[in-house]
Amino acid sequence: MATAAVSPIVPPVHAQWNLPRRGRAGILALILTETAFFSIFVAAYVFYIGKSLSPPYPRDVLSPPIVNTICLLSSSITIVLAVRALRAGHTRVFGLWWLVTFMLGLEFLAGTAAEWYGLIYHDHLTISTNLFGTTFYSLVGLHAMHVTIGLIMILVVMLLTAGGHLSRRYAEHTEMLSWYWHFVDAVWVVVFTTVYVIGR
Amino acid sequence: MSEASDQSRERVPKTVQVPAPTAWPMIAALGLTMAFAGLVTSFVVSAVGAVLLLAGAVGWFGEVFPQQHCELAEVEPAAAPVIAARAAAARLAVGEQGHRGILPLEIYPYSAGIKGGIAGGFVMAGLAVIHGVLAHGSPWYTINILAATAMANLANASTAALSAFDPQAFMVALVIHGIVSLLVGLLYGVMLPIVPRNPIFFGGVVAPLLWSGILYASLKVINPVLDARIEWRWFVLCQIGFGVVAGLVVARSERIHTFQHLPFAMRMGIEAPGVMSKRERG
Amino acid sequence: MELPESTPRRRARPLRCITRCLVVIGIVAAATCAAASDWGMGAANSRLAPPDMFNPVSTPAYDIETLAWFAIAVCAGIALVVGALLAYSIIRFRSRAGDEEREPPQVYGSNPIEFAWTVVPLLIVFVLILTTARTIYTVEAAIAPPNAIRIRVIGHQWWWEVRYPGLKIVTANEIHVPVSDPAHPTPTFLDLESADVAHSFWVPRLAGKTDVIPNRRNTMWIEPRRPGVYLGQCAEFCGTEHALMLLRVVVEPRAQWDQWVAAQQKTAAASSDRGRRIFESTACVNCHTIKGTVADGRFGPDLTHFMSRETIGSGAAMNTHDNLRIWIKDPAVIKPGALMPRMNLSDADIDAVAGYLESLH
Amino acid sequence: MEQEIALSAREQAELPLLGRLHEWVVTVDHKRLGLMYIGGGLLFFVVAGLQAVMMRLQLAVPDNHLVPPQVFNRFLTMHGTAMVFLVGMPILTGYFNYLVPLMVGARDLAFPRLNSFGFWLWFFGALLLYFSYIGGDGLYGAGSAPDVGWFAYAPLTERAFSRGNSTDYWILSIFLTSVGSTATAVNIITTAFCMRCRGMTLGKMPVVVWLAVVVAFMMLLALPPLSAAQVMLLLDRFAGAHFFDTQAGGSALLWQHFFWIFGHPEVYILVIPVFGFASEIIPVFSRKVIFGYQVMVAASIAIAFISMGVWAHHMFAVGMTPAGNAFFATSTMLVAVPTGIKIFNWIGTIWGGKIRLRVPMLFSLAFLFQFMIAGLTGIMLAVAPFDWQLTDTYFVVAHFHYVLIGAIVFMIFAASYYWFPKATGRMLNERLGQVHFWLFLIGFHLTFDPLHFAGIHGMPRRIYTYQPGRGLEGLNLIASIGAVIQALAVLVFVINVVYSLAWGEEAGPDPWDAWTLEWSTASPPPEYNFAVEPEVYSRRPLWDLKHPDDPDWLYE
Repeated sequence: MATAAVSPIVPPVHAQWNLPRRGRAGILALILTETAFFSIFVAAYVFYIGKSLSPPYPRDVLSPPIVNTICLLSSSITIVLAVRALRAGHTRVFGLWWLVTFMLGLEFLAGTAAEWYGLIYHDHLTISTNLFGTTFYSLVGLHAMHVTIGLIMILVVMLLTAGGHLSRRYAEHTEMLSWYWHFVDAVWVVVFTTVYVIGR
Repeated sequence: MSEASDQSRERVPKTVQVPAPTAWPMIAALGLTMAFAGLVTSFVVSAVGAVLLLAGAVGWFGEVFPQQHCELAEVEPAAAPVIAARAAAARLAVGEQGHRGILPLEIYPYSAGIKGGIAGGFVMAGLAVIHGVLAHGSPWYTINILAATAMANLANASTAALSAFDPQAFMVALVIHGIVSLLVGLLYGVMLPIVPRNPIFFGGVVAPLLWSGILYASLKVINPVLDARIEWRWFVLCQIGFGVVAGLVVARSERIHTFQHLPFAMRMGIEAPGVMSKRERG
Repeated sequence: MELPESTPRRRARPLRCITRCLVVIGIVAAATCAAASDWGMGAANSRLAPPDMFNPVSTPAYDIETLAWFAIAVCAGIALVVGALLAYSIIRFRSRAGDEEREPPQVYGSNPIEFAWTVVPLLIVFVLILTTARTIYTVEAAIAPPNAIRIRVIGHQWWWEVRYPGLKIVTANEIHVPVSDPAHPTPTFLDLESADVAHSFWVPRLAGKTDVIPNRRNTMWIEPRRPGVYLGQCAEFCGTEHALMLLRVVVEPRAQWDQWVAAQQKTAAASSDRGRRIFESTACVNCHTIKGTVADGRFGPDLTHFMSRETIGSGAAMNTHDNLRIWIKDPAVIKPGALMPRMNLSDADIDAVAGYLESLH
Repeated sequence: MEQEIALSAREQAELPLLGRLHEWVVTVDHKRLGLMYIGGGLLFFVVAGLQAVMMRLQLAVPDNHLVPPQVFNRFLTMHGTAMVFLVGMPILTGYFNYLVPLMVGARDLAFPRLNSFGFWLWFFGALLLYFSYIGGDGLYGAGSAPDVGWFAYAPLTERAFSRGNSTDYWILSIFLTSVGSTATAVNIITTAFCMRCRGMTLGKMPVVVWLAVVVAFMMLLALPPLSAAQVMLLLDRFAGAHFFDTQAGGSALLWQHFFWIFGHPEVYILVIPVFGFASEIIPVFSRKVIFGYQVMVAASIAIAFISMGVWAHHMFAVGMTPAGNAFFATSTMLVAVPTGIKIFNWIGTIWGGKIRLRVPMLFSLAFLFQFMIAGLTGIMLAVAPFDWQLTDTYFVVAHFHYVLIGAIVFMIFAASYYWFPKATGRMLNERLGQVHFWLFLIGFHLTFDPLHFAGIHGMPRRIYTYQPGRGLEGLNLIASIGAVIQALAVLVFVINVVYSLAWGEEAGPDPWDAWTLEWSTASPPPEYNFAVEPEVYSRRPLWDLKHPDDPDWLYE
């Protein structure tokens, strides 16, 4: 019964007060903005499919990098296993899976480098050759750059693990890093579909 | 003063942790800028920028790892307590006890407006089609003319062409008629309770005449085809047909309480911490 | 710059400051006016009606005008109602003496009224959308009749190349079209292309603007009902001299237009004087074409019938002897940044070249 | 959070100048960074404003030779770019920086160091833009500042037409400031979702915070398209790519699409924050709660959503299909509906209140009128055939200055008068404020009302001169006089700030008798904001404290 102006009214007590963790919200926001960034490059790629004025054309020089793709996608699984191990407190297991993740990512980069070497020196396709070269190198290169950044961060964590600085309380941080890595993988699925399936 | 804040006054700490000042983010930003600026100046600038960026990143990392770098700030004597410049607040006299001015208390449900719009729309369409049949022997005549509001290719069509069935024009007319009927019905649903007396007279006669008057002034632009061929008696009749039927449907539906004095979350059926009040009602 | 910021000493007194500003502006304006010359364009423009979109003479412009007035009427109506409501509530509910003790009733909202002021704008917007869509189709989806005049307009940094493909005419900056009799319409359809950057073709009294974009062909049409000269200009920023990329459309009765066509189809008079020799032996020929001579450049305007145009420099100056001399000597005097270089000719040579150009009717 | 060093920094006042400067440079405090954003923004506001005054002086009379075309084109580009990226964005993010933690009862933003990084990135990026005036190979003695217009349409920006580095400066500096803004956006979202004090559910956040979240999301989605397009252009210019190179089959229109996918939401990124300010100031000075809180928030979210799908209304004249034009005309007109709701709700807030006509309220009321006019001219521009005539003319210039000055700058001034006492502990002088308001109002209308008619009379935008005899002389002269009066008004404001900082009336914690949390702490707030984390029960926690017998939480 709330008869006004008679007695002060006691406000309700807040039973529990749970808010999302900062790291998660931050990394999700970052992923959102990166998604917008990539979608513009994908849009440009799709827009220019088949609009090159001169050879080489994608169907002549591109072949799907199956091994690379398998490596990158499986690294998403290994990083999950690593984080799970760290949550359980098994630092050594974590280090092992983390190393595997790093190697798989490195393989992907090496594979891309090999592909580019072939395109440049064998097929004479550079960024300035035609619209295909322009969009191909920028889209795939942008993704490779993100893989590189991810690998550098993974490497830092690996060094910290080796130095014994990493423990269970950083499980949250490594998980955030793994979210970024999943994002890079998801982008690769889109890039792969655009470049090697639709665009060929 | 609430109980909770009484307690909190006793809990005032002497110091508070705040993040420690650091220049590393600034150095990283300077490095990144210089790395970019090298493109338009000189390679050296880029190189220096890259070094600064690296240094900034490492230093920054040191600020947050293994632990966030904080310092303690002394708490100042409490600021002046919050007091109101105006102690009293006027209230609206209406409404139930404790109600503070969300009006009106009772409205027709929105579904009444939608129903009214649909019913009125059917009646209006029926009248218009009857007019088409009587005047030009074709039910499609009025439909095509309505579609000409949005379709340029009907601008110079002959009467014969307007009397023929045109699927595209039919779809366009359907969309136009449907959207306008629903919107006007919804408007009736919320506006009629506000009208002081005799909502049927307002909804059935005043509003259609007002609407026809506005159209009379602007029809040449909105729909030149209709303007050239219009028969105002039938036109107004259709409008009134809509108004009366929609008004009747709305007015016959039961009024409901708005429940706007309840918390939003409660009205939405959402449970949210801190929203539910413990106020006893009754 | 003599900005007035530095003046106020004690307190900013609005009136005194305003008068001071006016004085400063006046001085600046007077000083710059004295130095300026309009190359005869002011007088020429004053003889023509201003390029006002609400004074249309061509079918698409009429269509646009009708719709525009409708939109303006709707918006003005809304402005009046909402503005009056706002003004009333400010005056009615302003704080008065004795109001300081009590807070007014706190009203949280009202769903029905908020609903109403959502639905009413929706209805207005819906009607506007319908009429807009119809006009878009009327103007944009018009089909060219077989007797339509076809013109290719090519935008260059900072002039217009005009080609009549069926008639084998090439001219620049001044477009001649026949007037269209509503009984026997002869609309003119324009294909718009660009040689370099994006421009926009705009003659307000004839039609809305259409962008001129490289690597793309846009079309638009006009159907002028009254003879006259209609001013237009480039409306998309295209570099240094965007401001002086002007345009004139000369609408003539059919017979007069036929005469113009016949005159343009002739090759230039084959004079062989000194001016022509200088013209042909300098870099002029790299950019300009004069039919019947070795000059066949495409970077600059075709000069075959140079004297049939009223202006030079894409409408920057009247085509008079004095202006022409100044232009040949140094185009940057009239149009700073113009791509035509200074030719470094002696005064005598300039006279000869000007004389030659003035013989090209 | 664990402490390492206990270092008290209370002796700031006694520090020498250099030491105090150092304090500001290394700070990670959201209030200081916010003030630095606002201060930096105001600095560039003056610079870019003076460039505008120079342009108006050049256009005061026909065939004027005061400013050569090359210099004029740099002015127009730098004015536009600076006003959007170096003035509007930083001032508004500065306000969010300052207000969001205080309003949600937090001690700082979620990532204080990232905040500092974002600010400095913006600051150095801004310096880089103006460095172009002295940095590049100076043509015509005016440096190599960008001269391609603020939307930098391709292919004018390609190497073939824009030699030297002027366009590169534009790309690089705007890219950097965009990255900085993205950092701020991440911070604001995280703070609003993860740092709210006890009891502040999402439905109880102040409108300003809600709109800060909406704007932050828009920044995350709208800035990347610009950054991506700039990377492409950079690749074109430095690596020989062909994204916008029309000679190699590239598309000029693609740039326009990408730019406006950014550019149109950008307008709302600038204007939605001032909706927030208005939704805070108008209730306080009408002494009433905001009318229809949920609807206000929902309308803003609706505007944000719709604004992502209207970009091509900047491109009605590029020769889209009729269906495309009709679609974008429709989506654009739909924006009018939620916008109208907001205006009506503000009127609903005023209705039945007791309006105190102090300077912040004066600016807010002018904002209401001007924003309404701007919205209505916006509807005219959305009518695609009308837009074929109006686009790229001074009508458009007048329209968007009605939004950018008539709405945004007016509300920024309102917010400055409103929150200045909180940030500094002193009130801005009321009488100087009145002079500022009326001068600015008169100057604004003198400048931009006639320009609508100049556009209708066929005056395209971005022209450095116009010929006499085309009916433009009078309109332009009036507009130029108005521009000078506006400059004068800004000068009065600067004087007011300087004067009030030194001799202004003491404010106390709550000078306006307001209701949100920032007024419950001292003015200026201590470094830690709140000694004890506050606990709230309604959208107006201070109302609850002031009226314990009649609290808000009973009704929300």
